[in-house]
Amino acid sequence: MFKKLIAESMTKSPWIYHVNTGSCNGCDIELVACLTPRYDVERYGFKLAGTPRHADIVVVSGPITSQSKDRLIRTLEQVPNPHCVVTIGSCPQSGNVFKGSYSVEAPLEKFCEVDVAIAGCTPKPEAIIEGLYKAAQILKKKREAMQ
Amino acid sequence: MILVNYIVSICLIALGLYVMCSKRELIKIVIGMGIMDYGINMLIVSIGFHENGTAPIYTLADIINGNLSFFVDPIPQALTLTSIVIGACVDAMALSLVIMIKRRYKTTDADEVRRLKG
Amino acid sequence: MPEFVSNLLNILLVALHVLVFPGLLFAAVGGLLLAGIDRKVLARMQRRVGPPIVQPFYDFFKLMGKETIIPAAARPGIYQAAPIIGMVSLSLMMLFFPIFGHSAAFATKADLIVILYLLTIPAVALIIGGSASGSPFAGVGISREMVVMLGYELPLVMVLLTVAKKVGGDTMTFALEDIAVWQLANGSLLFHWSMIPAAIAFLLIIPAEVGTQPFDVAEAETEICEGPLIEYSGAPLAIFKLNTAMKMFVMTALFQVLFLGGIDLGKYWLLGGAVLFVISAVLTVLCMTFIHAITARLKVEHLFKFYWTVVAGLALVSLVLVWFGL
Amino acid sequence: MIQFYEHFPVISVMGLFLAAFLVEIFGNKNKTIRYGISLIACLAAAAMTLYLIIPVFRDGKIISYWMGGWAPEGGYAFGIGYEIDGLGLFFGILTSITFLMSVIFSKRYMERDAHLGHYYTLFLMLAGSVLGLVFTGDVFNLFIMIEIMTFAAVALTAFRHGKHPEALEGAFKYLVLGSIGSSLTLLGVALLYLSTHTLNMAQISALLSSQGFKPTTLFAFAMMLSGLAVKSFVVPFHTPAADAYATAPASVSTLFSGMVNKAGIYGMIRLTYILFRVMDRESVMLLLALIGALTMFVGVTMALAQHDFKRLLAFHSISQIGYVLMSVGLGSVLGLYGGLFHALNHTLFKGLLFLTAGAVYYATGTTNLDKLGGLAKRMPATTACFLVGAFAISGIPPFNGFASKWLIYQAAYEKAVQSGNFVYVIITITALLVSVMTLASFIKVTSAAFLGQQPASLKEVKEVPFSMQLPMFIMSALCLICGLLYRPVLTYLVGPAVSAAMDPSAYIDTMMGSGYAITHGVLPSSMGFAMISAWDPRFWLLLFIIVTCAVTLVAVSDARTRGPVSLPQPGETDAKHATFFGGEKSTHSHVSGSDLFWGFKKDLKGYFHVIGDLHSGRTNDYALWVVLGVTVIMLFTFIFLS
Repeated sequence: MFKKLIAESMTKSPWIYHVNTGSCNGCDIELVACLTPRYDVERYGFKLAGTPRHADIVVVSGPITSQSKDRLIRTLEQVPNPHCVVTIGSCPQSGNVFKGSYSVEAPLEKFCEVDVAIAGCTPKPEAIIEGLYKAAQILKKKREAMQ
Repeated sequence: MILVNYIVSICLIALGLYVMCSKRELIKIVIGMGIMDYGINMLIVSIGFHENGTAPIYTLADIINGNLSFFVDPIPQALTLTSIVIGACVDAMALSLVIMIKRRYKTTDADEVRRLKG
Repeated sequence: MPEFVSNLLNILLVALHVLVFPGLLFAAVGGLLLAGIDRKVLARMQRRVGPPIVQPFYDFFKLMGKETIIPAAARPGIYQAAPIIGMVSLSLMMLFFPIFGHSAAFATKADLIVILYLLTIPAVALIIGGSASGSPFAGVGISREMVVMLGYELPLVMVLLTVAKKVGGDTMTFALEDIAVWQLANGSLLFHWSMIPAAIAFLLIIPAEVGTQPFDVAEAETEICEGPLIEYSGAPLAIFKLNTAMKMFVMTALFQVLFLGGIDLGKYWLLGGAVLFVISAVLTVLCMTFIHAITARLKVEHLFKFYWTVVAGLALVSLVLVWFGL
Repeated sequence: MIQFYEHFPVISVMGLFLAAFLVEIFGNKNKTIRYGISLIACLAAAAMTLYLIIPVFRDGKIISYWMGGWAPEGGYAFGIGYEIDGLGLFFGILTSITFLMSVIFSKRYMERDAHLGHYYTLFLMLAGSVLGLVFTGDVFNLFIMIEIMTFAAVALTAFRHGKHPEALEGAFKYLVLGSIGSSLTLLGVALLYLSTHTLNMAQISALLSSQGFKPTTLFAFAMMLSGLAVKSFVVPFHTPAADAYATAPASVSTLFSGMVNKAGIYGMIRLTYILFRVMDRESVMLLLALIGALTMFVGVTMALAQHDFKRLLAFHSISQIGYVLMSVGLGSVLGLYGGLFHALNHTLFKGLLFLTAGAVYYATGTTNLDKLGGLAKRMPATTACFLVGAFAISGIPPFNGFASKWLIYQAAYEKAVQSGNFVYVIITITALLVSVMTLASFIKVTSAAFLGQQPASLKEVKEVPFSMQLPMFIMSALCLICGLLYRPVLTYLVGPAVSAAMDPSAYIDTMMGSGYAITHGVLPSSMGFAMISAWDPRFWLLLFIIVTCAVTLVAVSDARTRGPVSLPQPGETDAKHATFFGGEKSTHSHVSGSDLFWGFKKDLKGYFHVIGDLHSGRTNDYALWVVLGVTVIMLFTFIFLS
C-alpha cells in the first residue's frame, strides 16, 4: 500500500530545480510565468526547490556553454533518484542559433539522458506545463522501476 | 594611641589599592600588594593590643602573688605571623612571574601585557 | 502476576499515547492538514487555485520514496538521527496539552518550562543536523536559525510568565491543567483585556517558531538554498518537513490551550471540544497565512530587532499590567 | 568514643599535602613513582570523602574533630576544629569527583610537558587545600586554605608558560586579584575576631546571634563577602578567571571550574546562611541574587564573543556560577535545592567540557575555534562527550542541566510572586534568556569545531588515548544519571546539604557542646520541602526508547518501500556525494565560529563593544573593577542591612 502511495505521490508533488546554462532568459521567464496566478502550476504540486538535493525534475534552459557544462553535469549528479531531466526551448536540444559556436556544447543528450524536451523559442507556458506534467508521469515509472 | 594604629593601617590598605589601580608598572603593582598586606597585618596586631598590657606569659609566682595584669591577646600575633609568611610567599611568586613576563614580553608595562582581552 | 500485567498495560497505554493520540500520528496528520490549509489559503489570497489540501501528504510520501544521499563531508550518525530526535520531542510535547477538554496524558506542575525547553529541541535538531551536513550554506542557515531563536525566546518567556502570573496570582503555577481550570472559571484569557497584547505577541511568535515568511530567514531558499536543509534528501528531509508541519500544529494547540480554554461545553465536551479545537487551530493558522501573504522576507537583523522591541514590548505591557493585578 | 571514620577528613586533607611533598622529593625523576603517589593519594582522599556519605548523609551525623584534642573549654573554642556537616561534605564530594577525574586525565594529557614533578605537587596541594577549605570549622584556617589554593592555582596556571607566554599574564592577573581577595578575607576575619574573640565558625554564628550587630561586624561581613566573591569569580571580580582558565592546562581548568570557584560559593553560603544567619535575610539575598543575575548575563554575552574554545568555556563557567549564586541568593528552600544541585551539575558538565577541550588540544595542538573544524569524523568519542556536555549546560532535557535549571526557574518565579518584587521577575527572565544564549554559544562551538568541514591541517588527527576518554565517559554518564534520576540525587545528596544550611543549630551544638546554640538564641528550625514539579524522568526515558524503537522498526522493515540510502565511498570524492556549491567543484569552505550569529551581534553591537572594552586586559583596570565591586557591596551592606 505504501509503495502505491509513494508511486502515486511521485506524480503529485514534483519539485523543480532550474539550471540556466547560458540561456537568453526568455525560457526562464516563461518558466516563472507558469508559477503566476494565471497558470499556477502549484495546483499540480509543482514547486521550485532551492537545491538539487530536493529536486525531482531538473529543468535545463540555454545552449550549454562550455563554462557551464561541468557545473551542469555536477549538479545533475547530485540529484537523488528517481529524477527526470527536462529541457526547455530549442537551445539545449539543438543549440538553436548558437549551433556551431566554439563555446556551445549543445545538445544535452551528449551528457545525460533527457526525459522530456520542450521545443520552442521560447515555448509557451502551456507547453511547459504539459512537458512538466509528462515528466511527472515518467517519474512514477522510474520509481516503480527502482524496486 | 591605638586609634592612630587603626587610621594608619586603613590608610596603608587604601594606599595599596590605589597603587594597584593606578600604577602601570608591574613591579609597582606587586609593591601595592605588599603595602596592602602590611596594612592588614598592622590592623590585626592592633586588634589584639591593649595599652599597658603585659606579655601573656606567667610564672607560678605571678599567680601566687596575684599580680596578674591585663595582657595582650596572643592569637592576633600568631595570625599576623602566619599572614606575613604567606604574604612573603605571594610577593616572591609575583616577582618571579614578573621576571618571566619581562623575559617573554620584553616589558613590564601593564599596558603592554594584555594579550588576553575581550 | 497482576502487578506486572498492569505495569505492562500502563506502558502500552503510554506507548499508544505517544504514537497515536495525542502524540505522533495525531500531530503529524493534523500538522500536515494545517500546512495544506495554509498553502491553499495562501494561494487563494494570491488569486491562484493552489494545491489540494492534502498536498503536504503527497510531498511527504514522495520524499520518503526518494533516495537518501549522505554527503561525503557529513557525519552520517548525527545527520540521520537529528530529524528523528526533533520528531520525538514534538510528539512528546503534545502529551502535555489538555485538548478537547481531555486532561493531558502527562500533567506536571511546571509544564510551561518543560514545553519551553522541548520547543527548543526541534530547532536544535535542525541546527545540529544542518551543521553535520558540512555545507557552508548550512553554516549560514544555522547561524540565522539560532538568531531567530534568540529573538523569539525573550517574548515567549515573557508571555509564559504573564500567563502564569495571571492564572496563579500570588501562588506560583506553571501547570497547563491549572490554566485550563482557571479559564473555565474566569473565561478565556484572550478575552481579558490585559492579556490581549500577550496574545498578539504569541501569534507573532508562531511564524518565527515554524519558520514561515516573513520570518523564514533560516531556510531562505532563494539566497542560501534552504539553509540547514541544503544537503538533505529523501526520508530525513521528509521528516524535517513533517517536523515543520507538526511544529505548526503544536504551536496552534499551545495557543488554544493558553488563550482559548475558557469555553464550557458541558456534556458535549468531546464533540464540541473537537470542533472548537479545529476551529481555533484553523483560525490561528489563518492569522499566520495572512501575515505570510502580505509580507516579504525580513533581513535577519531586522527580525531580531523586531522581536526584541515590538513583540517583547507587547509581552512586557501585558506582564506589567498583569503584575499590577489588572 | 571516636569512630574510625572521624579521622577521615583530616587524613584525606593531610594525605594530599603529604603526597605533595613526597612527589617533590621522590618523583622528580621517576614518572611511575610520581604518578603512582598522586593517583593513590587522590584515590584515597576521594574514597575517604565518599565514605563519609554513610555517617553524614545517611545517619545525619555531624563530624567534629579537634586538632590535637583542643576541645572548647568554658564555652570558648581555642583549638582548630574540623567540622563536616552536610553542606561541607556536599562540596567535598564535588571536589573529590573533580580531582579524581582530573588526575586520571592528566596522565596522558600532561605527558609531553617537562617538570611534571612540580605539576603533581601543585595539583595535590590544590586538591588538599580545597578539601581542607570545605571541611574546616575555623575561619582563619579557611583563610589559610584559600591562600594555599590561590598559590597553587596561580602556579598551575603559569605551568605551560614555555609554549604559551600568555599563561604568565593570566597567572599574574590571577595572583594580583586573588591576593586582593585574600586580603579582604583576612581583613574580615580579623574584624570578626575583634567583635567575637573567637575564630570558630560555630561559636561565631552563635555569638553573633546573641549579641546582635555592630558596624564592625557589618564591615567584617562586607569584607568577607567580597573576598569570597573574588574567589568564586562573580561579576565584577570575574576577569582573572577568564584569563586563567583559558591559559591553564585543561586538566587544571577542570579543577578551577569544578572546585576552586565552588570553594568560593561554599564560603559565601557558609557566610550568609550560617555565620551571619540572623542578618536581614531579604536584603542580603537580594544582593546575592542581583550579583548572580548580573554574573550570568555578563558571562554568557562575553562567551558569545569569544573565539577560543577554552576562553569561551571560562566565561560559561562564570555564567553558570551566576546561576548557582542567584538561586542560592533567593533564600528559599527550593532555591537552595536548585542552586546546590546546579553546583553539582556544573561540576560535572563543565568538568566534562574542559576535558573535551583538553582532548581537542591534545589531538590538534590548538583551541582556536577559527582553525578547527570537522573533528567529529576523527574524534567520535570526544564529540559524543562534548555533545552531552553541551546539551547538559544548555539545559536540554533529559540531561542534568535541565533538571537543576528547572528548579532554579521555579524558585526564582516563586520568589517573585511571593515577594511581589518585580526585580525577581526580571531575574527569572534573565535566567531563561541566558539559557538560550548558552545554547547559542555551544551551537557555535559544535558547528565550528566538531561538525562542518575538515581543514587540510587536521586530516591526520587521531582520537585521544583511552585513559583520557575514561574520565570523559564517566562524567558523561554522571550527567545523564543526574538528569534522569534527579529525584534520588536531590533527596540523598542535595537534601542533607540544604538542611545543614538552613538549620545551623545542630552544627553549633556538635562543635560547642549541646545546648550551646539554644542559650545563644539559635533555635533549631525544621523545614518542609515541597518540590513543585512532579515529573518522573524515568517515564520519559521509557518514552524516548519506545518512540525511537518504533521509528527504527518502521525504518528498517520498510527498507524497500523507502528510497535507498546512498553512502559515500570511503576515500573517494565523487560528484554525487560532494557538497553542493551551486555547481562549482566543492572546495574547503567552513563557517567558523566568529562568523556566526551575525544579526544578533550587529543589533547588540553597542553592548558588545562596551563590554568588550571593559575587559581591557590591563591589570590595573581589573583591580579597579574589584575596588568598585567591594565599594558597592560595602555601601549596600551599610545602607540596607544596618
